[in-house]
Amino acid sequence: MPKAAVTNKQELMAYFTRMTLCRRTEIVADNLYKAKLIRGFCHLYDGQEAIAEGMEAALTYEDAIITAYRDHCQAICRGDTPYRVLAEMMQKRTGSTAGKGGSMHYYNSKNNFYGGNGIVGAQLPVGTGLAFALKYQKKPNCAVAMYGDGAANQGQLYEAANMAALWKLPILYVCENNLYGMGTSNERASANTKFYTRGDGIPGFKIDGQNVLVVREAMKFAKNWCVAGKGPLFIEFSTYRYHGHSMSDPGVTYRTREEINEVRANRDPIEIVRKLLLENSWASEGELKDIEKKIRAEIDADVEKIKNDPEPYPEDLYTNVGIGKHYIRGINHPDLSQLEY
Amino acid sequence: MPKAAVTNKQELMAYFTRMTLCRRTEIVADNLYKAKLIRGFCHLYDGQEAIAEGMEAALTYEDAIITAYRDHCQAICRGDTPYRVLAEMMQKRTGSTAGKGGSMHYYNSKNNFYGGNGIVGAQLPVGTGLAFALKYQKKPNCAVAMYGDGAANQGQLYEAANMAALWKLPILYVCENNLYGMGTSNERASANTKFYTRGDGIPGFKIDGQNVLVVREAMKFAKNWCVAGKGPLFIEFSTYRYHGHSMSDPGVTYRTREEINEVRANRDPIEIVRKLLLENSWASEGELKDIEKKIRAEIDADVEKIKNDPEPYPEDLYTNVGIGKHYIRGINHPDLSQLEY
Amino acid sequence: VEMTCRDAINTAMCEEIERDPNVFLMGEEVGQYNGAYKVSKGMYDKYGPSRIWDTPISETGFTGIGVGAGFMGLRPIIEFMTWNFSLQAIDHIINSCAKGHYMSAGDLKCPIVFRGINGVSAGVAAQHSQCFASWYASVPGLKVVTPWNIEDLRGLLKASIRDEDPVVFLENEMMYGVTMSAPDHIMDKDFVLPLNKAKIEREGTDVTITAFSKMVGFSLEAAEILKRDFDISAEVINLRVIRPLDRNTIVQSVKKTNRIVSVEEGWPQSGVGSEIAALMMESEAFDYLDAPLERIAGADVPMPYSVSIERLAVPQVDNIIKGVLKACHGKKQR
Amino acid sequence: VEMTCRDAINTAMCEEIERDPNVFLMGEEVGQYNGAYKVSKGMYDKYGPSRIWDTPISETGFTGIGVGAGFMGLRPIIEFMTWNFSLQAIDHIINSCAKGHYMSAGDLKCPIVFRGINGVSAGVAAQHSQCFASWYASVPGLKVVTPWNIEDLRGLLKASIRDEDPVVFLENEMMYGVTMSAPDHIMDKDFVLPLNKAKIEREGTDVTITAFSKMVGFSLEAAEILKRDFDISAEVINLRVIRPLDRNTIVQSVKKTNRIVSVEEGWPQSGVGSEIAALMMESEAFDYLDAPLERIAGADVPMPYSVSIERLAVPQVDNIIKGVLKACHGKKQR
Ligand SMILES: Cc1ncc(C[n+]2csc(CCOP(=O)(O)OP(=O)(O)O)c2C)c(N)n1
Ligand SMILES: Cc1ncc(C[n+]2csc(CCOP(=O)(O)OP(=O)(O)O)c2C)c(N)n1
Ligand SMILES: [Mg+2]
Ligand SMILES: [Mg+2]
Repeated sequence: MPKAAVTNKQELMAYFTRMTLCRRTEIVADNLYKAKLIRGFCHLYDGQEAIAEGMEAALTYEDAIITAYRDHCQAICRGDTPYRVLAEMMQKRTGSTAGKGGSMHYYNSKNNFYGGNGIVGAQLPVGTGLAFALKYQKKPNCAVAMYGDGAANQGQLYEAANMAALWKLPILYVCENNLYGMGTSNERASANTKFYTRGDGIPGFKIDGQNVLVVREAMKFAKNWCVAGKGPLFIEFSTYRYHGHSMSDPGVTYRTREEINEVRANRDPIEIVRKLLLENSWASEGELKDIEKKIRAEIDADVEKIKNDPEPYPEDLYTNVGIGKHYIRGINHPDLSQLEY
Repeated sequence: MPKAAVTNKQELMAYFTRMTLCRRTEIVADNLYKAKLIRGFCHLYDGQEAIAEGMEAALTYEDAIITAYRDHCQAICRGDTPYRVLAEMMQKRTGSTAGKGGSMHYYNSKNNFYGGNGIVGAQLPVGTGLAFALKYQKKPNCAVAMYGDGAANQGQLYEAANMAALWKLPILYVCENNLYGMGTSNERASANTKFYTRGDGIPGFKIDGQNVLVVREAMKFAKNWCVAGKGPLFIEFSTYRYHGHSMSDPGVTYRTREEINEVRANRDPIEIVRKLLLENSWASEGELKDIEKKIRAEIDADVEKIKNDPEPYPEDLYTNVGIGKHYIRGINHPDLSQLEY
Repeated sequence: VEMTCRDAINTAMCEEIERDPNVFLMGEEVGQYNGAYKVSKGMYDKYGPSRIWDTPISETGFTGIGVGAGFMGLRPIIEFMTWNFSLQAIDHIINSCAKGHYMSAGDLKCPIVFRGINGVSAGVAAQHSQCFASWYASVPGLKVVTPWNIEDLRGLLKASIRDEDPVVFLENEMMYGVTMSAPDHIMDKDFVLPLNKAKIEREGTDVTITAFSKMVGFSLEAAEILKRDFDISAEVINLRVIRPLDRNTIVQSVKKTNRIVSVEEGWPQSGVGSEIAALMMESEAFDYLDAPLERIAGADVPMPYSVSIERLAVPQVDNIIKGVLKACHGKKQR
Repeated sequence: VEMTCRDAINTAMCEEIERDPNVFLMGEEVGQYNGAYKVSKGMYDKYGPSRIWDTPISETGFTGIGVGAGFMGLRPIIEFMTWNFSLQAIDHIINSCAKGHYMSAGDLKCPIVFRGINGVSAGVAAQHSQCFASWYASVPGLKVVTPWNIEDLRGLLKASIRDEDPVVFLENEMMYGVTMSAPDHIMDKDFVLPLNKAKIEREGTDVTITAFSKMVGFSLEAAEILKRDFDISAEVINLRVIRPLDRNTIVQSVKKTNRIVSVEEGWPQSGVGSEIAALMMESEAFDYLDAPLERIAGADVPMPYSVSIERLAVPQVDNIIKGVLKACHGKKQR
C-alpha cells in the first residue's frame, strides 16, 4: 500500500471541478424533487463524492464499474453529463435512459458502467460476472462492484466472493461505509462491522473515503493487485452521506445533527481538495468560487432547458423490452397493444 | 473444550445398537432401491452415523434439529423407527410422512425434528428460526442446523449466522464435512476449506466426527455454550460418506477406492465403538455379532411386512395441502377435483 | 372514526400483538425507524425489541428465520419492505414454507404472515413495481390475500395472523395515505373476515367487474361513470383473496350479468385475469356469457419511470370503462 | 442417426461452443462430473475449464455472474441442476437480467441462456417437481422455451444460444433418456428453429390440443387413441415457446376445429392453460368455439412422492382423452 500521493494543480483542479459538478447535481436534484419535478426514489450521493471521483482517477473506461441505486455521481464520473442525469430524473426523453430507468438506473456500457441497481446486493454477483468476462477475454483490467454497509449482509456477496477467490477474478468489492443502511447503523445490522475483513480470507483494507487522493492511491494499488492476477480484494471506504437515505428520510432521526456537521466541517471531500489547492497556492479562493458559480449557472441553465424537453412518447412504452420484436399487449387488448409480431 | 470423555458399557452398547440400526437401514435402502422398490433420490448416511448418534447423546428432544436431504438416520436417532423410515421410502401409507414426503423429507415436530430439506442450504435460516423461537420462548435449549461442505457456499448461511450473532441465538451450525458435495471436493468449491472459520467472527472448531464420544462431548460443550447465552457456534465434523451422493452416483469417479477403504478400515464409526467395547471387555465379538444379526433380521422382517402395506389412497393426494379446507382442483375439472369448499 | 389504510394495518398488527404473545413483527426498519413507510409507527416504542425485530438487509435469512419460528409455534409477521425483495426469499416461501405441511403429511404447521407493498407505486420503475399476486396464488399451501380498503386491511390482516396456514398479504403503497371512515364494527378487536370470500362492493346487473387491491377503487369509479354516462349497471367484485379464489361469487354474478371484465395491475400473461378466463371456461358461467371476458391488465413491459408512460402501463379508470364498453357492445337479448 | 434427447442437448451445446468463442457453460457439476444428469458428458474433457465452469452450490452467485458476463458480451449458458434451484436466483433472472434492456433504454444486452430440468421427474417429491413455465413466461424481457423432442432440443437450444435476448430453456428429465431418430437436416450445425413459432405435430379437424414439453408426446398418444377408439381427429400443437406465445397458430387451429384442450404438467391456477383460455376470450377464436376450453393440468397440490398418488397429480394420456371427450361432447353442427 502506498503511503503518499503525488499530485499537481491540474489534477486537483479536475477533481475539484468534477466533484463540484456532482455535488451541485445532487443539490439541484434535491430541489427538483421538492418541486415535484422528480418522483419516486432519489438517493443522493453528496458527502461521498471522493469515492466515485477517486476511483475514476485510478481506473480507465476499460475497467468495469457497477453500483447500487445511489448512482448519479458514478454515472457522471463515468462520462455521463449532469444534463442527461437530471433529465432522466426529470422524466424526460432526453434523459440517460430516455425516461425509462429513473434515478436508480444509469448505465453506460460503452464506458463499462453497468448501473444503477435497485436491488440491494444484486450488483455484487453481477459485478463479479463483469470480472469474469474480463478474465475470460484476457483483458488487463479489473471490475469494481460497489456496495453499502447495509448491503454487506446480503449472502450473495459471499457466494460471489468465494467464486472470485476460487477463480482469481479481477474484482474489487468496494464497500462505501457511510455508517447507515437506511436508518440502521453498522452495529445494529452487522455482527462484524469491519467490512474489509468479511471476505472469508480474501485480503482487504479499510481506508479514508473522503480524500480523493487516498481513494485514488488505494484504487491504483488495488487495480494493480487484480491485474497481477492476485484475485479479489475487499476495500472499505469510510464515508458519510449528508442527506437522508432517500427523499422521504429526513436523515436525522437515527443520527445527530452534530455528527453530520462534524463530517461537513472536517471531512468534506470537496473542502479537502479546496484546502490542498489553496495551501499549495494552485488556486485562489476566488478562482474556486468562480468555478462553483459557473457550474451552478450551467446546471441551472440545464434545468431550465430540460423543463422544455419532451417526455417519452407513448410508443416508447413498447420499445426496448427485448431485442427481438414481438407482440406486446397493452392495458386493453388489442387497442393499446403494440401489434408488431 | 473437554479433553476426555467418560463412558460405560450401557452407553456404548446403546450407541453401537442404534448406529447399527442406522447402518442397516441404509444398506437395506440401497438394496431396495436397486430392486426398484424405492425411487427418486436416496441419499445414504452410512459412514456418518456417529454424528447423528453423538449429537443425540448430548441433546434432548427439547433441543431442535434440522438437516438436509441426507436425513434417514437423523430421523431414526430423533425417535422414528426403521420401519416407518423404510416404509416411507417404499412409498407406503405407513411411512413416516404417509408416502408424501419421500426420502428427503422426514419430520417429527413432537421431538423437535424439522426435516428433511431438499434445497441445499435452506435449512440454515430455518434452523436459525428454530433457535429464535427457543430464545423467544426463553427455553434453556439449543437448535442444531446441519449442513454439508457443499452447502457451506450458500450465501443464506452467512445471512442467518449474522443475525444469530447479532441476536445471540442458541444455534449450532454443524457442518458435516464429508469432503465432497456431490462430485466436487472441498477445495474445488470453497476458497476457504476451514469451514469452522467461516462464521465471520463467530467462534468455531473442527473435530473428529467418526468417534461418537468425541461428537457427544463436543455437542455437550456446544449446547452449554448456547444455553449460557453466548450465541452461535460453528462446528465442523470431519466425516465421510461411503456411498455415492445419491443412487445414480457410483461415488468412485471423483475419489479413489483406496480413500474409501482407508476410512472404512480406520475411521468407521461403528468399528470404533466395537473396538472400545471389546477392549474394555464390555462385550464379546459374539454378542455384538448377535446384535447385528438381530437387527438385520428385524429389518428384513420389517421390509417383508412393509411390502404388504397399503400405498397412499387416491384421496390422500388432496389432504394436508393446508390446514384450512378449500376446493382443490385435480388434473381434470371437476371430475378429479376435491370439491370441498 | 377516520383512519388511513396505513393505520388500519398498524392497528390490526398492534391488536394481534397484544392479544397473542406469540405474534411478533420482523423486517427491515420496522422497529426503531418506525417502518420505511411508517406502517409500524410507534410499535417499537410500545412493544419493544422482543416483539418488534429490526433485521439486516438479509431477506433470504430473515424469511427462513420466520419460517423456522413458525414451525415452532410462533406467529411471525414478516414484512418485506416491498414484495419485489421477496424474490430473494421466494424459495423459503414456496419450498420451506408452503409445501411443508404437505411434505410432512400434516406434521409441520407454519402460521406465518408475509406482508408488504406489492405492485405499482409511483415512479419507482422496473425493479420496484412488480405484482406478485398470480405467482403466489399459483402455489398450493399458501393463502394469498389482496386487501383494498381499511375494512379489508383490518379484517383480512387480523384473520391472516390468526390463520393456521401461511398467508401472503399484498398491500398497496398508493393506498397507505388514503383516509377512510371506519364504521364501529370494523374497529372491534375481533373483527375478522373470512379468507375465502370475495365481496360485492357494488351490485349491478349488466356486467361484472372483478378487481383486487387498488383496482377495486378504480373499478367503482368506473362503475359510477358507466352508470351516469352509459346507463350501464356494473357489479363490482372485490376479490379480496386470490387463493383460494372465491369462484362461486364470480360465477353467480356472471350468471346474472352475462358479461365480465377482469382488472389487475400486474402483467397479463398467466395473470389473475387469465385464471378468471379459465374459470369462465370451466364453470356454468360459460353458458351465460354473452360476450367474451375482457381483460384489463398492466402493459406487458417492465415498469418505466416517467409518469408520461408509466400512466400508460398501469390500468386507469378510462381503461376499465373502455373494457366494459367493449364487453357490453351489442348487448343481445337472451 | 439415432440419439437421445440428452445427446441432442449435448451436441447443440458442443456445436455452439465450437462455433463461438464467447459461448461457455457454467453450473454445478457440469464439468469434471460430466453433469448431474450427464447432459454435458465429455464437454469438460473436450473444451477444458476455460469453457466449462464448475461452480460451488451458489445459485444466486453464479446466476448473477452469468448475467454480468452476458452484459460484457459473452454468451453464457447457465445450467440449473433443476429449475427448482432457480428460486434462489430468480431475482437475478428477473430484476438483473430480464428488465435490464428496458431499464437501460436498450443499452444493456444479455444474450444468456438459463437451462436445466423443469417440472415433474420421477419420485423426487414436492421440492423438486415444480413447473416454472407460466411464471417466467409472465415476465417481459425473457423468452421462455419448452422443447419436447430432439428436433426441438437442437433447433431451439441453438437458436436460444444465438439469440440476443435472455432465454429460459426448460428441459424435462423424463425425456433425457428417450431415443429418437434424427433426420439429417436437424443434425446440421446451423439448424435453428424460430423462437416465436409453435409446431403442429399432428393435423386434425375435430379438436385442438395444445401442449408443451413431455406433454406433447402424451397428447400425440392420446390423439392416436381418440382416432382409433372414438373417430375424433385431434390436432396437436407443440407450443415450443411460451413467451412469446405463438397465438396465431393456436387461433387458426381453433377456427378449424372449434374446440380446444390445453395440457400442462404444472399447477392450474394462472398457468399456461389459463393464458390460453384468456387467448380464446381475446381473439376471434371465441366466435368459433363450440365448447368451452378444457384445461388439463397438474393437480393443485405439492408433488407427493409415492407413485400411487404422484400418478394422480400429473396428467396422463387418459386424462387428456377424458378432457378431449368432454370438449367434444355433443358436437353441434355450425
Ligand atoms: C433486496 C433489497 N432489500 C431492501 C431494499 C430496500 N433498501 C434500499 S436501499 C436500503 C439500504 C441500503 O443501505 P446501504 O447498503 O448501507 O447503502 P446506502 O444506502 O447507505 O448507500 C434498503 C434497505 C432493496 N432495495 N433491496
Ligand atoms: C439449492 C440447491 N442446489 C443444488 C441442489 C442439488 N444438490 C443436492 S445435494 C448437493 C450436494 C450437497 O453437498 P454437501 O452440502 O456437501 O452435502 P452432502 O451431500 O455431502 O451430505 C447438490 C448440489 C439442491 N438440492 N439445492
Ligand atoms: Mg450505508
Ligand atoms: Mg458433502
